Amino acid sequence: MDGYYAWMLMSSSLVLMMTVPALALFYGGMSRSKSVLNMMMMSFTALGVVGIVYVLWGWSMSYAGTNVAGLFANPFSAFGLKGVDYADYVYVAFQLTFAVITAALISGAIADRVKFSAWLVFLPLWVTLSYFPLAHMVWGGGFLSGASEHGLSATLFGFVDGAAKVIPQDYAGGTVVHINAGVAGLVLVLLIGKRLGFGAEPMKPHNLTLTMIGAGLLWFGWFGFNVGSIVFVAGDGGEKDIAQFMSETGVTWINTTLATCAAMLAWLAVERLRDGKGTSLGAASGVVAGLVAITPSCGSVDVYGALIIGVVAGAACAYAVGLKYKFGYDDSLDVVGVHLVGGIVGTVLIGVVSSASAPGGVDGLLYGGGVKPLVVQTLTAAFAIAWSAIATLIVGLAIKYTLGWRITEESESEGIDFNEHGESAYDLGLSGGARRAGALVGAVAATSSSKEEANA
Amino acid sequence: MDGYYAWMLMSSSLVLMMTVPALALFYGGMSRSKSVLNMMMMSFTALGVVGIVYVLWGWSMSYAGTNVAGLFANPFSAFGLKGVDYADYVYVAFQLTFAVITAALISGAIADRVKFSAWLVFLPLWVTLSYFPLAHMVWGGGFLSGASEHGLSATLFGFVDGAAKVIPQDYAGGTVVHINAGVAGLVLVLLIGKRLGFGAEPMKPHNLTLTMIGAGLLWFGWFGFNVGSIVFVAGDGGEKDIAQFMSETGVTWINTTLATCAAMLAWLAVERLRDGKGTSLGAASGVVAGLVAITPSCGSVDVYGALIIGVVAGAACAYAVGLKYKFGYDDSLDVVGVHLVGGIVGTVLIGVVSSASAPGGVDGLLYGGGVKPLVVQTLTAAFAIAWSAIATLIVGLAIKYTLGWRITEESESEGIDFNEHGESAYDLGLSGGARRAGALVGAVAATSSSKEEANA
Amino acid sequence: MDGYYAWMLMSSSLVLMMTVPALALFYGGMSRSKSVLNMMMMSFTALGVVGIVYVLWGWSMSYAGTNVAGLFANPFSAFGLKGVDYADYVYVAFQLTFAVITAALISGAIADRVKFSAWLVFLPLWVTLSYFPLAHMVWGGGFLSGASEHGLSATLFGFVDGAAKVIPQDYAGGTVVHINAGVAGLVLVLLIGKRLGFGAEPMKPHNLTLTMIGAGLLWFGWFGFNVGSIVFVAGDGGEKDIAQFMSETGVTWINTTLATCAAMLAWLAVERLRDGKGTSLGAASGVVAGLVAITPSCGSVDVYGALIIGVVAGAACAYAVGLKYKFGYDDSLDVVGVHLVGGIVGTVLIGVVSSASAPGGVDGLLYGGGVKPLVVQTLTAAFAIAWSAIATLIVGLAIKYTLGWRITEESESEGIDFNEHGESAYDLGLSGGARRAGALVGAVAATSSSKEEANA
Amino acid sequence: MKLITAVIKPHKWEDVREALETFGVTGMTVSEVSGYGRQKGHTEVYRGAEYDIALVPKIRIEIVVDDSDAADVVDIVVKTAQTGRIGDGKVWVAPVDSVVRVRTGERDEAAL
Amino acid sequence: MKLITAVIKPHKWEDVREALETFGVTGMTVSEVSGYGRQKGHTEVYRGAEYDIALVPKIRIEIVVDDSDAADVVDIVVKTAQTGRIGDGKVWVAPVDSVVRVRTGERDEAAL
Amino acid sequence: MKLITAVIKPHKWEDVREALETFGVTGMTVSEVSGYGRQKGHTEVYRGAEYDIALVPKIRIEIVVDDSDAADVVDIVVKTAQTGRIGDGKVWVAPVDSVVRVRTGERDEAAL
Ligand SMILES: Nc1ncnc2c1ncn2[C@@H]1O[C@H](COP(=O)(O)OP(=O)(O)O)[C@@H](O)[C@H]1O
Ligand SMILES: Nc1ncnc2c1ncn2[C@@H]1O[C@H](COP(=O)(O)OP(=O)(O)O)[C@@H](O)[C@H]1O
Ligand SMILES: Nc1ncnc2c1ncn2[C@@H]1O[C@H](COP(=O)(O)OP(=O)(O)O)[C@@H](O)[C@H]1O
Repeated sequence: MDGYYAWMLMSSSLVLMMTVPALALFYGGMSRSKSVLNMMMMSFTALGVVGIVYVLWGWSMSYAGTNVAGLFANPFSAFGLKGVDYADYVYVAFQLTFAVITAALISGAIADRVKFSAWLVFLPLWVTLSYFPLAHMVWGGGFLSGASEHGLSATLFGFVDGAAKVIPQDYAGGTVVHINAGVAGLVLVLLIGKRLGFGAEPMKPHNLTLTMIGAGLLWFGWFGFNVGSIVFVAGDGGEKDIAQFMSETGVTWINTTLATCAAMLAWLAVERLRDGKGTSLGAASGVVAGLVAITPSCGSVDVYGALIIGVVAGAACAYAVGLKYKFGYDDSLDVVGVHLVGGIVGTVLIGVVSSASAPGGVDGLLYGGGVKPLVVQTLTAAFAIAWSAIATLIVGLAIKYTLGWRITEESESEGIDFNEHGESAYDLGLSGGARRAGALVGAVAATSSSKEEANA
Repeated sequence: MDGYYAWMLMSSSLVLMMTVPALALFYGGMSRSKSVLNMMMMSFTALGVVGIVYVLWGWSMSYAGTNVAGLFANPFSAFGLKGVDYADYVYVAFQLTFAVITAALISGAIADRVKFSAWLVFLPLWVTLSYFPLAHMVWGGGFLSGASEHGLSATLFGFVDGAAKVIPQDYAGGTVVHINAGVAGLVLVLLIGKRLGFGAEPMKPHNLTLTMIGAGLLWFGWFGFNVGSIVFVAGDGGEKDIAQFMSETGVTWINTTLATCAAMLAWLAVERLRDGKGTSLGAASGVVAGLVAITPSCGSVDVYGALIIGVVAGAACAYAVGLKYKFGYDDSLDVVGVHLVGGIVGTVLIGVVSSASAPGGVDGLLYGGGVKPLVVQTLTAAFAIAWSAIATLIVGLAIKYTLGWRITEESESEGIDFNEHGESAYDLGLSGGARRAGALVGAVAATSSSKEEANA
Repeated sequence: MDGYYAWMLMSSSLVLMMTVPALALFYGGMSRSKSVLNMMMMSFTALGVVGIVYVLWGWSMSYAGTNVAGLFANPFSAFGLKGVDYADYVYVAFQLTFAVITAALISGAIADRVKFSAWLVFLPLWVTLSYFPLAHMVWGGGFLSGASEHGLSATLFGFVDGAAKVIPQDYAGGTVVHINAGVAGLVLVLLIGKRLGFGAEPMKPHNLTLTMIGAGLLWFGWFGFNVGSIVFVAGDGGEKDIAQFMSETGVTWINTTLATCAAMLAWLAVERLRDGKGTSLGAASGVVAGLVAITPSCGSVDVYGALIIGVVAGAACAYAVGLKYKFGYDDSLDVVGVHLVGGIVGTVLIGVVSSASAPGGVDGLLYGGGVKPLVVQTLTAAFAIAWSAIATLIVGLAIKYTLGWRITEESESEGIDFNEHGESAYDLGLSGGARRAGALVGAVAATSSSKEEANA
Repeated sequence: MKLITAVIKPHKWEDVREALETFGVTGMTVSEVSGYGRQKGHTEVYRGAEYDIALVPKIRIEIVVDDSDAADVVDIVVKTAQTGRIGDGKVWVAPVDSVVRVRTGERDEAAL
Repeated sequence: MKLITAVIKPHKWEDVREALETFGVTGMTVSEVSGYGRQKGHTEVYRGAEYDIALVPKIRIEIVVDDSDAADVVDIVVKTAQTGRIGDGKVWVAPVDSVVRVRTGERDEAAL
Repeated sequence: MKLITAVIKPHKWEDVREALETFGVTGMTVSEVSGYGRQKGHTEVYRGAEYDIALVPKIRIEIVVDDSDAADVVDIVVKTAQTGRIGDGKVWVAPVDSVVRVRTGERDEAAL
């Protein structure tokens, strides 16, 4: 199994790369030139903060600790990876990167207007209240998993020899990652309010080439995300596991790619029909929508199932991103429209197009599996939405009434990069900075005579 | 072999990354700021369309179907991967990414002037008529492979125990990918015509940093492309295969790197001698030229062979990119100059510098292997050129006289990004978009009072 | 072990990617818009030149040749990989990428002012006199390794059954790579002098998004750098090695991530306290500082050790980058402040926080290992500093009094991109280049009538 | 003819444009400029080096108008661009001998 | 002395420059600006949000000339920049008291 | 009132600003422009295609001043921006009827 192990090392690295720099680029390019750095910083610090928190108590609270009411595990039993076998560190690594990107995804909803300090405080609180518990419930044998006798599905449809009759399916994180991030984004937007001039001033992407790089690197990294999420049946690292590794991963790779291709084209088609032209932002958005939707289902559908999920997700999200203008919530970079909607589409459609012929699949509605899988998938999604909403509300309100979320109106209209980070992203003038020129103030004395010495 | 398998998962992901975002960046940076998005979109949609087509009938038509006259396989026998073993999905994945990038490479020749719709129609037709057949002929046991009794080489020099006496060599796609794309580019350019102002107006790269990122990521991805292209002698996944994997791949990695380094320096040297200065675009171009030329030969040469191929390719391409001005064909981003010329150099030079000491090599001219290998390599290249030219001509003409290829002259001089995609790539003004400001028209009503509510 | 082997293929590719494009981007973004291309070219050509030199005599001089006084190995015995087993090529590949990035790192210190030709001459000389010997001393069983009976540590504290009593620790290159590059940068800066207007004119980063991409990709690549640096105890590719691979790498991955997260936050904290605001450049710099410091120690500390090293490195470097203004040396992109300081912090702290509980660690001061490890680590660093300084001085002076290092003052103030490469990085005007417009001079005749023919 | 040059705060541009449109100004030429004045710029710190950014982004508008409209146009710009905070900008009026519409060659009043 | 300011379509810049060079204009100052006028801008749609881009890219040329040359220079610009399509731009002429060549301190005629 | 327009070499901007500040100029408007004149641009070569870059980057400064200050300001700019090498730039002076401070509506002298 050292081949599988090598793949896990690679997958963990790939998923870390999804947050930094991929997501930072995807979001940064869509923001305005006066706030791109703040946008990127939210992804960088999500990695900085959650990376540490995860090792301290995240792993313990998700997988290692003793189960508390099926909702989360004891955060202290494996605090700082106490007692965790070195051979399991790679799984800590892999799971760590998931927690990181989930938190980072949220930042897109609250672009341009949030105190950097508020974000830094939000991160550890949110992953602790929302992410770690949901990870435990879905993947840690908790309330939303098929392994728990008192779990949602078991309670509904029974439990036989150690597993729920109808196993809830979330291969790589439709609920834990995307629905969770999407809901959190929505709740924060409602708490924090709109950007100045939302809906009135132009707020177009300032650099679509960055967004395209980001989308491409996200796709690349997503192979680690989805294909790396294989769980072994035997689990003893023997022949059977190797055989499973050497076939299931091929399927998840292909499904991931197919759904993403389909979603890209579907989004472009919607734009063509609605707006007359397919855009590059649309292609990039479609890519992400497809990746999101296939995340929970990549192991449980065949090629046609993947195509269907991709098409539906691409089209649905392409429409969904318009809703914020209708209802007037400023989900700035469409975390709701893409991750919440895409996550729901992927999670629920499993109940319809999942196929027993796929490595990790049971027959869905379409394959005569009846309505039960659909019910389980839907209720699982619903529960995840509720949990995430409440957890985020608690954290969000706590910050709102202590630190406060918003920067001042002046700062916001001048640009958050200046005011929260004291920087500007670009200085492209060929006159070498003259346009935004300024004298160097700090510690100059010692070097004032530099011109003379230059060739010393 | 799960280690090899893990490498194939990685290689497939790397090669996909070569098209999106690497090639999109490499090309995008070289185009003008008014057409960068369209350029990138051609790579993105190449992945979107060909990715799906490949799974539907591409794999079947290349490898899985029953052979038709050694030219292609039955596209329907394994339609939608019907009957394909899950354990083989990884090979589908790997091959899929090759088809995608080959199609995407073509877009560089026809930058700035082609209807987006025409490109979307071109993609599936071209891969079906040109790529899948050539892949079958060269790698699918078809007419250009050493395994076919009625193949080119067998016919010329005989066939003994299951293989042509002189085995045609194309390790990773000199003919199928680079010559194929280069010829297609040339044919389309001649059909479609020049950009307005070609040779008169300045058409310099608008953002060389993108081109440098692209070149770097292409190099990175190319390790998947070349090193992943290993074919096993035993093929039973046993000791011998593992041993081959654990030695041959080291050689292809080193050869890929050496040739690329050499080509980069050779291109810079030519520029220094001819123009007085070595440029960054030259370095980036040399990198790609070297990667192209070593693609067919990375398994069949030793370190000196790799250096020779790199130097020749770098220098040859550096001169070749100037030809379009002499002969007046607007191969906008030098698909001909780099991929056709580089592909020929690499494919033909094998006949000279290939060495039996290399894992996959037979002795070439230089190593006393006589002229036969050279003849086989040359004729193989020639046949590939002819096939690709005819196939592209058919598709190109069909589109020319139906949809039509060109956008209007106004659109072209105004910029294809505006006119085909309704976007502009950059809005860098620190005044947050004011420079190209505009009122938000769509669905604003509901949010017009946003300023007041901002802090609600 | 083919899984481990697959990981080494991947690691080699990752580390190559660190130089091109990651480092090129990280440095390029920090330079001014009139010198970004030159900056990137220094990384590209470091790969081009050192890549070839390494295969010719670098490997031989570091590992393959017969030992000369423990300082370096015979460069000719394995010239051009003569006699090197194909199965070992992957190690050549991996080590090659280390030599490349070490040389490339130096370029940051001498930005904006150095003749491109001087850089091209510097590269092969410097790696030959400084890098290859140090690699031999530390990793090739030479004077600074624990395997040498006459080595530094053995001489000090004795040598029992084939190993020094106190084994010097440098897991992935704190001395060979970072201290080495940092010292070289400092020496060159002192030889070459300051940029015109250093300390007086503004020299702010021209495009921080590039720097952020670079930092992110460096992090990604660094997993290959650190995690790929595992050395096996048994070394026979048997069960024990596999077991070591499947546990030690998880630890190095986690430690690498933890230290980097901690350093990022530490740097931001220093900025917040000192300057009032945490910056994106600070986050990116902290990331690199953390990666540098954990490089030598990633295998010899536990999670708390990694956190300590990260925090110290982040804070120390954040202060160190200010020193150049105090002392008036123009270490333009802080190679000294980040790589020399970070490398020393990481190398020396091993003596304090290293723990026997870690896979590759012995107990340091903090774990009752006494002061000896600290002494060994410190003296090793000191020796590396001395060697690098002398070697660089020799090469630097040789070039200064032959070719000369500096471009003319006019060229420098106008911009090195124009004057050394004849290019400008950006042409973003939506008017398609008009702003910096110019008539196309070269070989136009044949195409002057292009407008008419455009639709031919 | 008069040439009215207005230097205003970027986020005021939209309002000004609308106001002028309503008044009947059919054309203007706009550019991104940097302003230096009482309104102080920012301080940026890069790796410990502090930069005093003296310049602040402004929008510069040029409008050629009939002598008769000059006063009104100036008032409109001043009224709509005003925030009352330092840095609101300046508007100046200068004489123009003649203006031509490139498309038609029409001159002066007819060219506007 | 007169200052001639011309706002033209970007792709016409090369032709205008050549024409002026031939006429004997030895120098000018050029900037990228945005134009607002009869020529309508584009509509861009980003994720369903439609933006009405009122401004179109233009090139702005400033030429200081002798009173005697003013008329000719204006005519040349108008002739060469003309496409006949809306948005060709404007040219205006304004009085200049004096001009100095920084390098030498020469004034007026001598400074051109 | 006079409008002084100066086109200078970018790396001279800092010096000019300081000099004007010392003299008492409290505000100006600055833009990045391209200059065309005796100073020849560069030649750039991209994949064998040679481009003759006719334009060189310049900084353009606009200063509205009292008639009484005009001469001094021009001299200061000329003195500080001078390198003696071709391409140092031009400074021209034009009449201004009136100037308004947007923030306060103050006019002319009071607006500066
Ligand atoms: N004398 C001047 N000439 C030209 N432009 C000026 C002048 N003084 C100020 N400006 C422009 O007006 C802007 C606002 O001026 P400032 O002094 O900052 O605030 P206020 O006008 O409210 O006193 C400046 O940024 C500059 O662009
Ligand atoms: N009154 C004006 N003052 C200054 N510039 C103007 C004015 N009217 C038009 N322009 C400039 O001239 C350009 C072309 O004018 P427009 O009305 O679009 O077309 P046309 O001049 O052909 O009628 C505009 O984009 C703008 O830059
Ligand atoms: N007639 C002119 N009108 C407007 N600007 C001019 C004129 N002539 C020169 N300039 C500006 O002055 C700059 C320097 O002029 P140039 O002829 O190159 O050098 P010099 O002024 O030293 O002779 C030019 O780049 C251009 O921006």
